Amino acid sequence: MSEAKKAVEYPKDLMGLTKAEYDLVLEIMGRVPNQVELGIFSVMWSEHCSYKSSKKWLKTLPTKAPWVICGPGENAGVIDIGDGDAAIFKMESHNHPSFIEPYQGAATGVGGILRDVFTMGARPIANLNALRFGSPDHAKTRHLVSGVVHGIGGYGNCVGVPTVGGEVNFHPSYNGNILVNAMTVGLAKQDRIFYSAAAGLGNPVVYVGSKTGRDGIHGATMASAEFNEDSEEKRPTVQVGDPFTEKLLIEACLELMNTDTIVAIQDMGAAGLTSSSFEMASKGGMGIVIDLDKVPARETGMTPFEFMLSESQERMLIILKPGSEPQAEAIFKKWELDFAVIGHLTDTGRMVLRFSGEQVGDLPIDPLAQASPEYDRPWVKTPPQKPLGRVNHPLPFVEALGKLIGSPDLSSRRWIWEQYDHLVRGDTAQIPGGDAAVVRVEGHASKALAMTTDCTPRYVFADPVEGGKQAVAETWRNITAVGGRPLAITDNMNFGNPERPDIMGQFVGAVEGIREACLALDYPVVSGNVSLYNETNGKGILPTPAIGGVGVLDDVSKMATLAFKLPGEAILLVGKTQGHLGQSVYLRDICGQEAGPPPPVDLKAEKTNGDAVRMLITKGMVSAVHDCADGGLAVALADMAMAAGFGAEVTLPSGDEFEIGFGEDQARYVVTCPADRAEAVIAAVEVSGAPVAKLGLTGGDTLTFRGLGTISVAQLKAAHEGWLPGYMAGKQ
Amino acid sequence: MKARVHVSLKNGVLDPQGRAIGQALHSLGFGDVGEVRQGKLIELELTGALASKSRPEIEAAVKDMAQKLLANTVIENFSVELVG
Amino acid sequence: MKARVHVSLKNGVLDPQGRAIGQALHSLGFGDVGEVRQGKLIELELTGALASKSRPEIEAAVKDMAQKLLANTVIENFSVELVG
Amino acid sequence: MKAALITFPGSNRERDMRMALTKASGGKPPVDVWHGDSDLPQGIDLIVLPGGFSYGDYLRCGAMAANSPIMREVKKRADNGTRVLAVCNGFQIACEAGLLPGALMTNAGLQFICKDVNLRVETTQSEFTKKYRKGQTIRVPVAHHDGNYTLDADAVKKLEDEDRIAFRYADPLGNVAAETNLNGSVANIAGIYNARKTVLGLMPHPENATDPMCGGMDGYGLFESIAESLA
Ligand SMILES: Nc1ncnc2c1ncn2[C@@H]1O[C@H](COP(=O)(O)OP(=O)(O)O)[C@@H](O)[C@H]1O
Ligand SMILES: [Mg+2]
Repeated sequence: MSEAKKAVEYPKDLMGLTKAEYDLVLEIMGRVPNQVELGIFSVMWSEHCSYKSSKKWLKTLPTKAPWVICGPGENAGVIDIGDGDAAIFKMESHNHPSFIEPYQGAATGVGGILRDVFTMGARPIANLNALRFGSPDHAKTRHLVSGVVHGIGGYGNCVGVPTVGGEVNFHPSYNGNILVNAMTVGLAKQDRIFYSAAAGLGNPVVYVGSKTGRDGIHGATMASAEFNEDSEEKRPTVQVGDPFTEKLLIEACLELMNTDTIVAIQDMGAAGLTSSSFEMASKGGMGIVIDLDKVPARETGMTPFEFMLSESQERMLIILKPGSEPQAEAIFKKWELDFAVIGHLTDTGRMVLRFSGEQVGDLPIDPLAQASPEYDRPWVKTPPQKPLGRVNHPLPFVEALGKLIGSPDLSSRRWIWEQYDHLVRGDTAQIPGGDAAVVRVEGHASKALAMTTDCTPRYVFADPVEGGKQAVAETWRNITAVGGRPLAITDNMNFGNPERPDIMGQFVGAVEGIREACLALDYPVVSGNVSLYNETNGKGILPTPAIGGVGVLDDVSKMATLAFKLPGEAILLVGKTQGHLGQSVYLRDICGQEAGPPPPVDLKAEKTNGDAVRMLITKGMVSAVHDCADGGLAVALADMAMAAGFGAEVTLPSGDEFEIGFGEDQARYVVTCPADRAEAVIAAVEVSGAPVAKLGLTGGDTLTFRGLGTISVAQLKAAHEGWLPGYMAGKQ
Repeated sequence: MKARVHVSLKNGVLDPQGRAIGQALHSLGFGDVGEVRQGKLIELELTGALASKSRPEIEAAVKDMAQKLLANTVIENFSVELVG
Repeated sequence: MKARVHVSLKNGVLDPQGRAIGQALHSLGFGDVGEVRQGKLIELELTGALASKSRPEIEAAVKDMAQKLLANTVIENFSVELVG
Repeated sequence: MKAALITFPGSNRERDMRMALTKASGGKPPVDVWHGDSDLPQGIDLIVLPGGFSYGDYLRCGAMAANSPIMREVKKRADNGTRVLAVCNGFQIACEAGLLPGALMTNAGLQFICKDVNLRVETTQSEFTKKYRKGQTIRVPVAHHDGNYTLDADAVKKLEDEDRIAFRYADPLGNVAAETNLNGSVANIAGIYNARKTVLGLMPHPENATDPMCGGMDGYGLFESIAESLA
């Protein structure tokens, strides 16, 4: 290592920093940094850790409500769900690693988000995953779907956290850059929540979990770089997940959290020891000395650079109360995990690294962690789409429905979720396949959480603001549809290269849409994650701000599901149908056009209609509930029929049948109730100000649209259930 | 003609299975066991036209199979051995 | 001193993994592949007092490990090889 | 009934099992026993090996747990007639430990399967199933990757002759056929008994069907049966 360079001379390898950033490094350090120090700057200032392109905009998101206990800024968001209980949750991306090695990439993604949640004191009770793959006929897609699904299952099943929900889309824009976003929801007592701010001069800094190896050195910078053809060749070291160790780590940490020994705790995520130690010290305004010789190593001959930048999984950093080391160590020994005191806190505000009796690094913490660069990147507003012109309808109505229901985006995801243990812990009240998953809250006879992830990237692409709103509104609607009160969201902002003004414009627009929806629905953002540079050879993905929503059901026995319950019941539609075909699945998959503006989101109508439906559910007035989303009203009815195993006869509201049947107008729900209660239900909905209309009656083996045709429920089901297994078996 | 493909994790890649086996051996009283690594040994029977090709040709074909399917070359190495 | 324990399914025990690999090889165009069997190859580093014992003694110890843990002799065979 | 529930590193359905056992014994929870303990409390009349991924299911499912200290004691108690209920990973452990014959291999489809299945109750001549009707079909979930029960033909015949097959994968009407074979198990076997019918091992999770809100009640009969037998 040559230290004797002149300050103006830039090292050959800037490790991903720009020259301007390197100048800032020199200014902060007052000297030329050594390799370890530069490595630390590089990961800490990577897009992934510093949010340098997105910070300015994220700050505009609403994050407060009386029930928010902890908003963005900690490992995960925390909300009050009553009775002294808190729900803790977050979503995070693992896109690039999953493209390179789908099994391990997805598995370690699940591991990482679990740690973010249990590090705050929560017992993880549910996992969800939002996945985006390339076109089904792209050569890599099948392999990626298989690897990602097996990886998520392999990890989640083993750690014993049920995987209860998620979403999957296919679109050619993800051919070279898939999205794997994982969400974890946990439960804690409000007086037992743990934070990451270090405190207490001299307190021991403790390392627990797995040993450190040379895994994924520079993963954080990789997550912030665009793919090009040779990154596939380079095949950087990927991390291998060890769910068994994670399970032990969860149990050991939760056991430790029951003792009075922890000052602060933080998982080692991206950029491992570097980011965890810097964040803890910085949040607490402390300094820290680390003895790298004490870090448990898996391999011999590891260098300080490797120790600091390793992304080995299943590790945590803890600040203990002085003197409590033996008690803590006993717990980790019991669980057969490594435990090592690797340093202590100081009041210098500096991070000092020692190795083999020498000082190998000395950096000021605050300038590095907090004063990281923040960019106001140039952006242009996404131009509005031209209004949709005349549409030619190539297929008769029911034939189009039969085809749509078995299409890649609308077909059943059963092949995926049956590979996930969605039942372990015995509290899953609504399994995957419904509008939102429902998991009971431990220690309560009747309380449960509802959760979902949603985003419609084609809407966001066509109009980022409306699309951003829609993603939030859809989670709110899905939680409402099972009878939950939506409380808060986490967001996972997946976008292309922010250095391109059009992409930055998508980001800015989506944030604006999310903001408006959160405000209107009283539904704040409590945690999130940003993944930029999702592009290959200069082609960006569809902008994908995936939203994870969480709500509460006070009485789980009132929970609604989407299956028709009995023949002869009335079917009602809540919400207004105008027949908006722009950006609909029907338009894309049946008519071959991705065109027009997306459906506008009327947030007032969302609130009114949703509140009305929730009221019906809580009062036990309805027997089945399902919101209208992709594929519109016709697909919603088909979903309800397939789940029931019997059909219905309906008359569509007046208008063009394709627009009415397949239009994707927002803020709508289909509900059923005993026929003789229909008038009472209609009256109750009207009182709350929501539009409502009667569509018909349930019953029979077919789904019949008066005047348009009939299709058997069996045929719908065969198409719906057949596509994904057939595709994965290589049949399509 | 048979081929054996030995697939093992690359050096430095975490081997959770190996680690757990090592610990289990220790607790069974086999203390003198250091690092444990678990790999796969895939045995293929070769038939048809392939079986009657020259050894280098067969080896190349099996390597191709390993590359394409049997090993995950992002994290695994493989070696090929022809038997009989 | 290292030991290699090769664990394979007994003849007659159906090997679903092997079969799936065979099918996948066929669909990748490798038609000339007959039966495929997948086994495990566990590599153990031997240390301490054990490492300095005689080869037969070491072999016996490793066989004991295989018998007790590494193989399920209801369905699996194993063989031990000492390396180095 | 005085049950002991054994937890290994990596067990993950012990909580589900605890809820079911507690409910069936009128609110009395089972005694929790850690795998590293070498003793079981006195007076235990049911030992339960729960589901999960003991030792990550690394090497072979159940292999490492079968060798843990507590299993020596479990075998001793089982030999003396203490009842054992071994579910999923517990079943794998019991086979590895020699408490039950056979082995559980990877599912024929090579995938993890989590879903409700129909089980035909093959015998009610057992303390675990006396509340069911012979031939009755119950709907209970499975959640496993390695549930492919393997045993040679002669041994299967012996199980049949001795009325030791507990459950088979069936259709909703109780028909047992190739199409209802979930995972490749020999003779569609989902669960078996030891010779004295004091040990029951099964892959499905009756404990996840003991609550009307979460999974239904079809599995509860098993817990009621054993609780009543041991009352
Ligand atoms: N899009 C976003 N919206 C709101 N908060 C965000 C967003 N992205 C990141 N955050 C918050 O910023 C903090 C740092 O995020 P991150 O580095 O991903 O967390 P971790 O280090 O725990 O993985 C977290 O509190 C996270 O909730
Ligand atoms: Mg929905």
